[in-house]
Amino acid sequence: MNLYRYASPASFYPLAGRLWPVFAVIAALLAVYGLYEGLFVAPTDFQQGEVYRIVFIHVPAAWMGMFIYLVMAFYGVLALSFNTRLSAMMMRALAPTGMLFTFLALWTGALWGKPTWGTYWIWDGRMTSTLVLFFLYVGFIALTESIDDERRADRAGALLAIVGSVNIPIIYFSVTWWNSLHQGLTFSKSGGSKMAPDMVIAMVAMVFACWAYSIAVALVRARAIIREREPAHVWNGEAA
Amino acid sequence: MKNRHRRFAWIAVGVAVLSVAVALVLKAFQSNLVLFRTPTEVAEKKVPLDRAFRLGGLVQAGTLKRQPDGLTVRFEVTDTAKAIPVRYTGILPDLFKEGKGVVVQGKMEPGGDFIATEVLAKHDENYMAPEAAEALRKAGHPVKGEIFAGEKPVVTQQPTK
Amino acid sequence: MSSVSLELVEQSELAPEDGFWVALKRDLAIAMQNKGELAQALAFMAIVVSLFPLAVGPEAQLLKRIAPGVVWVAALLAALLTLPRLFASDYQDGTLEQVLLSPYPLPVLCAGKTLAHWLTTGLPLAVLAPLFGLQYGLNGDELGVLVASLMLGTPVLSMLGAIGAALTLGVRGGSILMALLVLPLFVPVLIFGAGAVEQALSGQDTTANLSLLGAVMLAGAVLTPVAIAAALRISLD
Amino acid sequence: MSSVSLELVEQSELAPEDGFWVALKRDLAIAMQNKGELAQALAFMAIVVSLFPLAVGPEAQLLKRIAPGVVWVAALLAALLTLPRLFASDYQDGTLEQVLLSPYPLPVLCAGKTLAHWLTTGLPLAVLAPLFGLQYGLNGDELGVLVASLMLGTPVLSMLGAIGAALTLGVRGGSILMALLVLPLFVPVLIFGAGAVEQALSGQDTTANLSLLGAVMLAGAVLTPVAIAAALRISLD
Amino acid sequence: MTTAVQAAATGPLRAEGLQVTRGPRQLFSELSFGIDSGEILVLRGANGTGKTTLLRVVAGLTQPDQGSVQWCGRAWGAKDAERRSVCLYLGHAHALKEELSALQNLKLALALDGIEAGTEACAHALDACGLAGRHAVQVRRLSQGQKRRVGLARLALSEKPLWLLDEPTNALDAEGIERFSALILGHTAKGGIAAVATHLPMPFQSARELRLEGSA
Amino acid sequence: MTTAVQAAATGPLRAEGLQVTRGPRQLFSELSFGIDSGEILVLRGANGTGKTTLLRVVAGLTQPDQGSVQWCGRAWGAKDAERRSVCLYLGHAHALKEELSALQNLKLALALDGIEAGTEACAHALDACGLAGRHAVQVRRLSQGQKRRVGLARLALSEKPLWLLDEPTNALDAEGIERFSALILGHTAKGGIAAVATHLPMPFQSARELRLEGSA
Ligand code: HEM
Ligand SMILES: Nc1ncnc2c1ncn2[C@@H]1O[C@H](COP(=O)(O)OP(=O)(O)OP(=O)(O)O)[C@@H](O)[C@H]1O
Ligand SMILES: Nc1ncnc2c1ncn2[C@@H]1O[C@H](COP(=O)(O)OP(=O)(O)OP(=O)(O)O)[C@@H](O)[C@H]1O
Ligand SMILES: [Mg+2]
Ligand SMILES: [Mg+2]
Repeated sequence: MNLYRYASPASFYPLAGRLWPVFAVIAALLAVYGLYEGLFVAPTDFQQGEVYRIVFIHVPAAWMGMFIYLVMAFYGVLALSFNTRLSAMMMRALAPTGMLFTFLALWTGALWGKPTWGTYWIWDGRMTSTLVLFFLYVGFIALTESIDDERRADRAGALLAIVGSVNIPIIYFSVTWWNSLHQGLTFSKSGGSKMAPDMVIAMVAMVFACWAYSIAVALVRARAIIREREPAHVWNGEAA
Repeated sequence: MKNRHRRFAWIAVGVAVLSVAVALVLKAFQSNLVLFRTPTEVAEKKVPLDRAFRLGGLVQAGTLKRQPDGLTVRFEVTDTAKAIPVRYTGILPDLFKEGKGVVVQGKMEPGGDFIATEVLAKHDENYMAPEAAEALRKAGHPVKGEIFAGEKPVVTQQPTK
Repeated sequence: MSSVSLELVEQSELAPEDGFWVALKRDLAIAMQNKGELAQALAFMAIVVSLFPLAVGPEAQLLKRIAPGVVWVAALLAALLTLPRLFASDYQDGTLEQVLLSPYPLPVLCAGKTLAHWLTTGLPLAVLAPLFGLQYGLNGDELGVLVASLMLGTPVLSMLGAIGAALTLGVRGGSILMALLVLPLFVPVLIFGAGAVEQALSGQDTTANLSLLGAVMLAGAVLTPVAIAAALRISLD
Repeated sequence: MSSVSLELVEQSELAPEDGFWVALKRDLAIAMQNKGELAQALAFMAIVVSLFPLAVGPEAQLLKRIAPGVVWVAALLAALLTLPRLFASDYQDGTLEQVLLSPYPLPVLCAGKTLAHWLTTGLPLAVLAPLFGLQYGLNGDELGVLVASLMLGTPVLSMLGAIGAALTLGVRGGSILMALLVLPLFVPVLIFGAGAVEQALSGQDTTANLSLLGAVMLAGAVLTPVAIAAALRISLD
Repeated sequence: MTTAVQAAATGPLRAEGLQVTRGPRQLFSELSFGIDSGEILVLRGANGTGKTTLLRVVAGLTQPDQGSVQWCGRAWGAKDAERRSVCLYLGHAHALKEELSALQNLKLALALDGIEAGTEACAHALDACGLAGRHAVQVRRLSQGQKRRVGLARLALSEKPLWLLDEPTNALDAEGIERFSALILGHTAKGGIAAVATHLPMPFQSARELRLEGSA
Repeated sequence: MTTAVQAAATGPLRAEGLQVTRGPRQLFSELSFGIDSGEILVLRGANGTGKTTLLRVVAGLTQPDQGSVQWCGRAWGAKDAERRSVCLYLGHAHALKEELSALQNLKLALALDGIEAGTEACAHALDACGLAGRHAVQVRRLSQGQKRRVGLARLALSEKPLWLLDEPTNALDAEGIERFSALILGHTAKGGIAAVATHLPMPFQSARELRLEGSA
């Protein structure tokens, strides 16, 4: 099978149509399992007690917020260098989800901070750079929505995504570069996980749930974009 | 040919400038880019003592005392080398405990006390069930404590019985 | 007049670097034409800096405390206000197309234009910053750090701002959209810049913040011209 | 098609007031075309308001202390940044000439345009100001006064700003020149507006400042349209 | 500095003793002419002789040093309301909002002229001016000639008696010029007046010419 | 969508299989042509058929969906340095800084093209293009035709071999058109190439025509 075939909107459209329900179902199942594991099965934490359970939403959301931006930048590189229509569409289809997750990370983080640290917000490196990430998403969406020539909007968005991606390593490493109020890395390559295994299970389930959700939503949005921009392909695709 | 040489020269200049930039970043991370200062820095007067700043460290075990009014507390913040006495009136975060990380904001009093206006608890990146933590402790592997920028990890001191 | 050669490039004597000077001189000439232009960025900064004591009240300690923040935010806003003129007028009158068709490499031309922008906005601000600092009661050393931080930081504002300005060309509500795109990118500069001054105020070592600013500036000088050029090409297509 | 009458005016059925709605609807239609425009002024304000804690440091008391000043200065800058679009694009594409040649009275048209500007910038800011105030730890009553002061004050910013925008049309570096012209006029608004919120913070009576703001706004509503119209005529000659 | 053809000083529109100086240069002085109902006056003259300036003086967008413009015997003041309900001026600039569609632009322009035109009527006028199928495209995307044609559609729906047109056929193709010709002849047939500045041959015979002869 | 005259596919400039889509509309496809050294190609076609777009594609300002533009046998990339030292594009916009004088503008434009022209030479070119005595006037004050003439002066001093001109005679008077004619004939006599999009009769016989015929 030729994979490149699916790089064209015409063949992608039906494929995405078949795939998104699969991912949606996976997301739902994993989320139910992960939340059950996380909220009811995983043990209480020895220092934070019950509030630590926000971790099962906070961390997946924060990771997705950062990861989706990187994926957008990657698609942006493809769109700029190979002029592929589909990667630009995927880039724009991902942005709202990324913004949502970043917002969730900020929000759950703030909610979590009050009982644990004693404050909702403090301008430390990680929180500030996460806020910047959120504004970058807002800027990306505002820019691409304000330009009504689709091709130009795609390319401008791609450039912004690439330039903005310098922020991602800053978010990630901020806790090790600067001393911060935010905790250090629980999951790191060198040290493995500093979380009890029964907590990790729930966490992994939630992370994959968020992945599957992001993919499903991105596919649905990409289909909507194709429908809007290239109605001819939709028809061909459905017929095929 | 000539053009290619020229381009090469410019790329070389670009790379050189970028490496200077990297060197500067590394240099910066060796100095004091901090959200909070350590008790050692305070003791060595590297911190402006006449204005508000943040002080971070561990709550020295056995130093937490409630004042008669029930709201004011006194404790010492330590980085295991030096300790600074802190006074605070207000509600403490739940995670505030002896031997745990804390970040306090406030000002030094002429008397040498740090008057805190805000107390933030700083916890670490370990998550486990209380029984597991207890088991670890019993086995003689204390749970690793706080890590402060630019310093070696500090091991939480066991509360003296 | 010499005869037109169809194989121009092989014989071309143009040094690509010259494009930098051409663009720089061009934009400076245009700026000089309007004698007020230099003065305007300064005057804007002066007004913002003077507004704060009005809005916040005249307490000397408080003012000194917020001085680094106010001066830096003002510099940042002055950059924002002047950035639209970097490309917008060239875009409207069609000269930007000519810039894109110049035989000089576009990134080199963009670098020249960006430097011209800094020379007419950031540099005068940095040089005259002591005047603003004095209003807030800063003294000798502190003023020195203020100037140094602005000298290192304002070029970054011009460089990052140029990307935003190029991306939003011809988009309605462009100037505010540009602000929206560019402000998050300005945040680190603001933090390091104001941070350095604040450290100076409290008598601490300022090298960390200043060297970070310097690093960002150097990296920007190498990398941003390419991004600006790409943004211009996108906007003109 | 009816035959053209050479004595149109005598029979004209145009109500001069209608010009107000024509101009208002026109500018709102143009603003709506760009869905993001409303959101942009807000987002700008949100970012400026978030920048200050970065630049000044996170002390809660200090932040509360400077909150009125910061929110008001941010509102003022949001107005400044959006003002150029009030006339500049109309000027460049030639529609401003058509506005001057409209049978409706120019001051009435200007009033409509100014209201449209306020509806798309000042009003959303005032409505969402509580969100910004919360970041700085303001509470119920204080937020109420903040909203009231912005509701009364931002229209004045639009009205005075329109005069500046009209005067600086077609002048190079116009947006910053406009800022210079207009900022001094904004100062009283800033003082009354921030003053009211500050009084609220310290639990004092705010009616004096608020009624001054109201007075300025009413006077502006009556007088500025004529000034704006005159400025436009001067700029287009 | 002088006018070759001193047009008959009668008719509803009369200019008397107009003088305009630009910088060190007197573009024209003692310029008087009149245009009759149903008449077209074509302004000609080399580049820079003052055709555009003259049209703007009549529209009231530029103040002359001396002289006056009269309508049905009354001299027009600078802010005269009557002038504004009489003059329709189309200049070099297209007077279109680039980010709006042709249809939206047309409606807005008419509303500003005090004319309530339904979507139907506007769409019909655009179709007639060769923009069928382009009503909803942003004007930014239209070609130079298509932008001009939106202006033609505005002329078609206008009710103002005096048209002041600056090089209206620039960028129009042959079909567009024909369309323009039909419009302006229809206008004058109903008793309207037009002054047209141009360098191109005009597609109607009936016009009188006013030739401006600038000093070098 | 098709081209009436498929120009001979030889010569230093060759376009092959160009296709451009704008919105739902395919402006042209499979468009191939070539221009020989010393030749002028006149682009004709109704409003909106894609003449301007085609010129911009050749200049590299717009990316075609398909096809390539070649120079002396090498296909030009999007950012090709050679393309930029070959093409001189004059569009609808005058590409002048309104607040600078004609002389300053001319010098800046030439500097950007990599040409060092002295004040003498520039002033001379402006004089020849009918702007004598107007060198120092801000371009904002110049008439429409005079602005165009600054562009002519730039052509006169240019050394680029390929001229891409979009309706260059718009707003020019008879004398200006003659001047333009002399310039372009001089250019081709030296072996230069020109592509001119226009609706007007051109003042030279020798040209080949490429007619774009748009879909409605
Ligand atoms: C508004 C405040 C907060 C923000 C913006 C924020 C942001 C983030 C971000 C961006 C990450 C992902 C970084 C990475 O790649 O590791 C993260 C991870 C994490 N956050 Fe937060 N956070 C906030 C508050 C909190 C609080 C209050 C806690 C706990 C008390 C917390 C616990 C964690 C944990 C456990 C991780 C995973 C660490 C790891 O990667 O190993 N966060 N946070
Ligand atoms: N400050 C000045 N100094 C010298 N001349 C000036 C000045 N301002 C304007 N002018 C001249 O005024 C004239 C304006 O002419 P106008 O635009 O009315 O010409 P036009 O007849 O419409 O020409 P065209 O056919 O080119 O459109 C120009 O010749 C211009 O050079
Ligand atoms: N989004 C879009 N939807 C529909 N049509 C579009 C869109 N964008 C551009 N077009 C069309 O593309 C064409 C652009 O043509 P171009 O400007 O090249 O024409 P031209 O031949 O130069 O015409 P003119 O003689 O008027 O200058 C126009 O017909 C325009 O309507
Ligand atoms: Mg003219
Ligand atoms: Mg064209």
